[in-house]
Amino acid sequence: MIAWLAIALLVLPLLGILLSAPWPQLPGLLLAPETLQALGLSLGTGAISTLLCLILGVPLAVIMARSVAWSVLPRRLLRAAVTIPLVLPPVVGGLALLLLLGRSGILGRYLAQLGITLPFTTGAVVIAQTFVAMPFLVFAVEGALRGADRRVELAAASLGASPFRVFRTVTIPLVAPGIAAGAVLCFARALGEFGATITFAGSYPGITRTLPIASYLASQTNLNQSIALALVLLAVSVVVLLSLRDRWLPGVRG
Amino acid sequence: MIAWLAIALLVLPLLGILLSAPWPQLPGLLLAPETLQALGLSLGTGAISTLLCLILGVPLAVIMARSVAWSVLPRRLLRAAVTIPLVLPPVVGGLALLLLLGRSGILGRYLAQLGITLPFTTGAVVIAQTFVAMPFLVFAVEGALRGADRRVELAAASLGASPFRVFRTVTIPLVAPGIAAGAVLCFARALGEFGATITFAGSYPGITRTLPIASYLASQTNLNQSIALALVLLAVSVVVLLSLRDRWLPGVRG
Amino acid sequence: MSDLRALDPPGLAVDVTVLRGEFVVTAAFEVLAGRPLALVGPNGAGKTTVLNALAGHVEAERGSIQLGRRELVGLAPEERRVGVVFQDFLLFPHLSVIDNVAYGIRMHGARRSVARVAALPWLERFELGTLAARYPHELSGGQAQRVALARALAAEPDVLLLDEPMAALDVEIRDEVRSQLAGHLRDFAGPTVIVTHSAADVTALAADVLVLERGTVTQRGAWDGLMAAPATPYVARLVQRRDE
Amino acid sequence: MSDLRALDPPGLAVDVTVLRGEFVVTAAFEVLAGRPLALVGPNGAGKTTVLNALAGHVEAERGSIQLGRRELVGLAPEERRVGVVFQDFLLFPHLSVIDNVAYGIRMHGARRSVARVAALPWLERFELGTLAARYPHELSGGQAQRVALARALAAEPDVLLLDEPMAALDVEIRDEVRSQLAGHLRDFAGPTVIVTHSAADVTALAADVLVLERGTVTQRGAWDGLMAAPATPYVARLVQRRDE
Amino acid sequence: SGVGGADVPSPSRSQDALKGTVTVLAAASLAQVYGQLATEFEKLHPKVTITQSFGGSSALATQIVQGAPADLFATANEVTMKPVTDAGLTDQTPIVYATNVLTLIVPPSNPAKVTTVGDLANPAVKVALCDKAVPCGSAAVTLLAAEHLRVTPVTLEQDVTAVLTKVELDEVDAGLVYVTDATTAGNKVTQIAIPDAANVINRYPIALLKNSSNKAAARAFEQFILSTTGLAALKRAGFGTP
Ligand SMILES: Nc1ncnc2c1ncn2[C@@H]1O[C@H](COP(=O)(O)OP(=O)(O)OP(=O)(O)O)[C@@H](O)[C@H]1O
Ligand SMILES: Nc1ncnc2c1ncn2[C@@H]1O[C@H](COP(=O)(O)OP(=O)(O)OP(=O)(O)O)[C@@H](O)[C@H]1O
Ligand SMILES: [Mg+2]
Ligand SMILES: [Mg+2]
Repeated sequence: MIAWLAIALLVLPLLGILLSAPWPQLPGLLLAPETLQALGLSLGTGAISTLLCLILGVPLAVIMARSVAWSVLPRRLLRAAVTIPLVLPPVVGGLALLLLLGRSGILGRYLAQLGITLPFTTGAVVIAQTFVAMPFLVFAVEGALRGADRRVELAAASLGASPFRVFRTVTIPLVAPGIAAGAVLCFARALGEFGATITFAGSYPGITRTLPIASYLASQTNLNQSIALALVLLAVSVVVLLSLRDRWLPGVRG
Repeated sequence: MIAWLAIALLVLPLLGILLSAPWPQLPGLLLAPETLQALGLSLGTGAISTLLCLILGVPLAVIMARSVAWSVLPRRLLRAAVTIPLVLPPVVGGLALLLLLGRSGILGRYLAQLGITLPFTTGAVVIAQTFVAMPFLVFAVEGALRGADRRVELAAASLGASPFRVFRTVTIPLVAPGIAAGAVLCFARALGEFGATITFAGSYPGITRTLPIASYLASQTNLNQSIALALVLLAVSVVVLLSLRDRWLPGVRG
Repeated sequence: MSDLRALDPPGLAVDVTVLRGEFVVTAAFEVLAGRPLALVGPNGAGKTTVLNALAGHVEAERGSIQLGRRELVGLAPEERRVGVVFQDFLLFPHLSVIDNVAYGIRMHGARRSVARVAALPWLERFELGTLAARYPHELSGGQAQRVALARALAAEPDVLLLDEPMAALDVEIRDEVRSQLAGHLRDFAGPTVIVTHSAADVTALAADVLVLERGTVTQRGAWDGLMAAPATPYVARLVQRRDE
Repeated sequence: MSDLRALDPPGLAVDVTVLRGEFVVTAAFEVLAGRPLALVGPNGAGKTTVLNALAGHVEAERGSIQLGRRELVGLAPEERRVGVVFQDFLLFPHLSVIDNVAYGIRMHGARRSVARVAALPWLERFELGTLAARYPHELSGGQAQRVALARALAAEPDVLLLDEPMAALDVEIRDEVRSQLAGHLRDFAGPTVIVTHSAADVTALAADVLVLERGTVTQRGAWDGLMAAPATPYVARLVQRRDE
Repeated sequence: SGVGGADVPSPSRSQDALKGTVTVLAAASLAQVYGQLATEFEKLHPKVTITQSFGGSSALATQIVQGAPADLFATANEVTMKPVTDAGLTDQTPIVYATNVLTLIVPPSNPAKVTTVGDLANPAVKVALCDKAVPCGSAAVTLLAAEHLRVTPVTLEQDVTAVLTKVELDEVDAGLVYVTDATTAGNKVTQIAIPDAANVINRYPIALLKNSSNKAAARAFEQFILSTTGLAALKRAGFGTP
């Protein structure tokens, strides 16, 4: 009953958008080179960001899940640190990245001496997306890890498995649904990311102009076109979600 | 090792902001009436949104966790529906809410006839925040539910507990860490919410201007002030996170 | 059959087919109130599966389960008033020992404090008195099993289903629990089914025996009957009572 | 002691204090290779706790565990080469029966296919041949326990720790497994500790007996010695062998 | 149409010395006009690629100060250009080439029957304005002050597009936006002109950047925007001339 209210809150707004979308123009818009370019960029950077979140986030989640043994303050600080990108308005997050990695930023100035400039490159898009999406992965995986039975890991160790081997052959498979759920959230958040990206990476077509940014720019002149681009984004992610195999996803037990 | 890299990515950008923050002005800015007003509004709406997410989202999470028995398509559609607010750029999400609940929106026009107008009210802020934050709660709780042992629930039923009683006395306590984790994510997301709020609710001091909106507006004239406001937001959420009791939070096993 | 139904307290008349994966169990039997039934059989014969069907934890594929005149098939577990001791205990991990035992009492409407007081004698009965405040993960195997037993009995169900309820108990406590249980079953008004691998349990607790092998009933009757003419090698081995 | 250390294969010399919550276990004993030790005692005496300390799953509060000249205290579980059958099995839920059994073999470097082939005889030995492709949640209690046993033995550890390894087995299979195990232990080069509540298991499998009560060793020696002079009521009851 | 105005020579391809990429950072409100002009310019100079990044003027200024690689910078007002000139990052004094004024817009149905700016003071009229932190908002404040109007808006938006959206969707009865924005919105809103005397003029500057790596082509594109072709395009979009 209540759940239907929740679904209504999630789905009905979409209805508003669908009804006012410029359907006749949609195919043309979808196939316009700029749209495809932005879409490709969004999917590519989204995928790489998700991968980065997995590589960086899973170990962090493990540390968090194991932090029970720590004293209170460091444990809570760690938790607070992971929450930072969630609380920071994305635009401020982008600014923070710029102040850190920009050409005259804290780290950026040293990178610049090495000839590396990150802002306004596709790499910057990936960094911005990874920054904002990381907490999703970490919290999802951490939750799964805390739910998993540590004693099964001890059983594996007693059969001769090294800690890394235990992690790879027991821990990871046990929390696979959690990791998958986290990756989906991560990918979705990266796809929708706008504020941090436009601030840190700018909006250069083909390089940093992802679909949400294209949608924003379109809104400056033509609301309908902006909506249409958002629909493309939505459609793509729904297709991705629908085509993923169930067992790797939230909503289905192993 | 890798986890440290992840922590660096999360925390270092903050350093950039902290170093460039206008520390001497900070106390005055923090205590300025507009700041306190925006802060109060942010905390209040964030708390109410989190509560709404809990009330609406937990039952939805239960349905999702139990959807294993459904056929493939409805199950996947449900999952896709929950992901909508994540993928939709927040501004488009706000637009969608306007098209639905605005005074000439699909539902809004009937509400208007009843004398209810939502946009530009504090209620609209809550709705926008609930919309964008809901998926966090749902996915976190769903993950926890799938990890929980259903057979313990059967044991409770055989002791005479009605389904609702089982839910209240067994299921909820078993997934409490997941619910707490979801609520934290939810609250954090609601606190940082900007795009959907400004689009659906507008920005008027004391009524709809939350801290992220104040921070954004400040950025147009005075970057330092904008950063300072973001820091206030961050400080508040860190304080909230640090003061919450551990056992209700991710990072600690019951 | 009609006799059984008219009895007060009512007996249990079972005739079901239950599936678990590709495994099929078909069993028809009766359990009279006051005459506990021992359900025995090799590992994987389907004993736990039958209990699950009686408790409503798995759907019976076909058939009926009648408690007196009441049909249980189709009823939800909480409507069956069937108490179960699970083979793997399934204690509530978030509740202390006393609250585990008090759970079923509270479901009858008792307040928490009242239920706790009512749970205490059950803890004493199974030598759990000193463990009241412990949580399940702080118990040894045998202690957890006794909590499971106390929890099921304290709920005062109409039917009792015990799945190897003493497998983890030490020799001394087992004697103690067995006699406690025998005493309880003498007073207990409803039908009882005990799954066990122990001949001692059968003789001490059960009036009738049902042998299940590979999902089929291979023999039934009183222990003496089984001793006199074991129908299968399994039964022959069971009644030897060599040391089990 | 020096004799024990020089032995080849080496024996186990244990002298530890282990805490679990407020519960304290202190035990000093030796296990000679080829002379399996039965660790018996009432529920909650600390038997599982001692095994956990030997396996490195809990830290010993003080003391030493020497396998030959090798000190195990301080070593990680995977460095101890100690095989454990857990009281509650702890099978890998994401692996099939054969992959559960093959797990330890793969840790010795065998490829998956090779390890599976090597695991097959273990499945046969414990009558699990037909269940190779099943997952743990598709097993009955007794089947799961045999998988746990096969998994521990197949890994060919230096030390074997068995925590009530036959509690869930039916009478027939129990005989079978007991004699399989007895045969295995005859050939097994390392020290073995078996926790059990069954006098039959003690006499069939163990050369020596250690009685643990409330965290303290109350008697030790051969079965005949215990029979002749039981030191506590518990031992007296155990050696009666009435039917357990 | 309109390509090749008098002061823009159309060199034959072989003579064209211009090549490479020109990176333009421009205010989001310029996206449409600049987009058109870039396409036309690329037709004239096939070896040149114009890459444009649009965003909020002040955010773009921050990006330039933080080292964004760009050749040309065009903002929506002079205030937002200032941090860049202050930092000494411009190669020239910024050139003001276009202006914008506010206009009053109402939904086509005009539910509150608004006819003049004065009606905004009516408490029954729901008004959306920009916040005073952004140029359109400060312009609105000045305008309303000059008209001696006390207006209580229901919302103070973060940019002019947001005000436009709310009028387009009929969520407010009236709003103050730039003429250019009202022009792009076409018939989705009704414009009500505001007397010139009271109106505040907003000036659009453009500047070459010191760190430009392709000054020749960048200057050529700047000239193209300032050419009759460019100015005509701006005029069509509703911009005025300074
Ligand atoms: N998903 C499944 N697919 C196929 N067979 C299954 C599945 N789940 C369980 N089984 C089989 O069902 C049979 C009955 O299991 P059950 O747990 O009822 O046995 P049991 O008589 O209680 O045995 P035990 O004495 O070992 O507890 C077993 O042989 C088991 O392997
Ligand atoms: N967290 C804890 N706090 C206090 N006591 C504990 C805790 N955890 C376990 N214990 C106690 O430690 C004792 C030893 O437990 P252990 O599991 O070793 O017993 P055991 O000899 O294996 O018994 P069983 O035969 O029942 O398996 C038990 O009395 C148990 O109640
Ligand atoms: Mg069973
Ligand atoms: Mg034990």
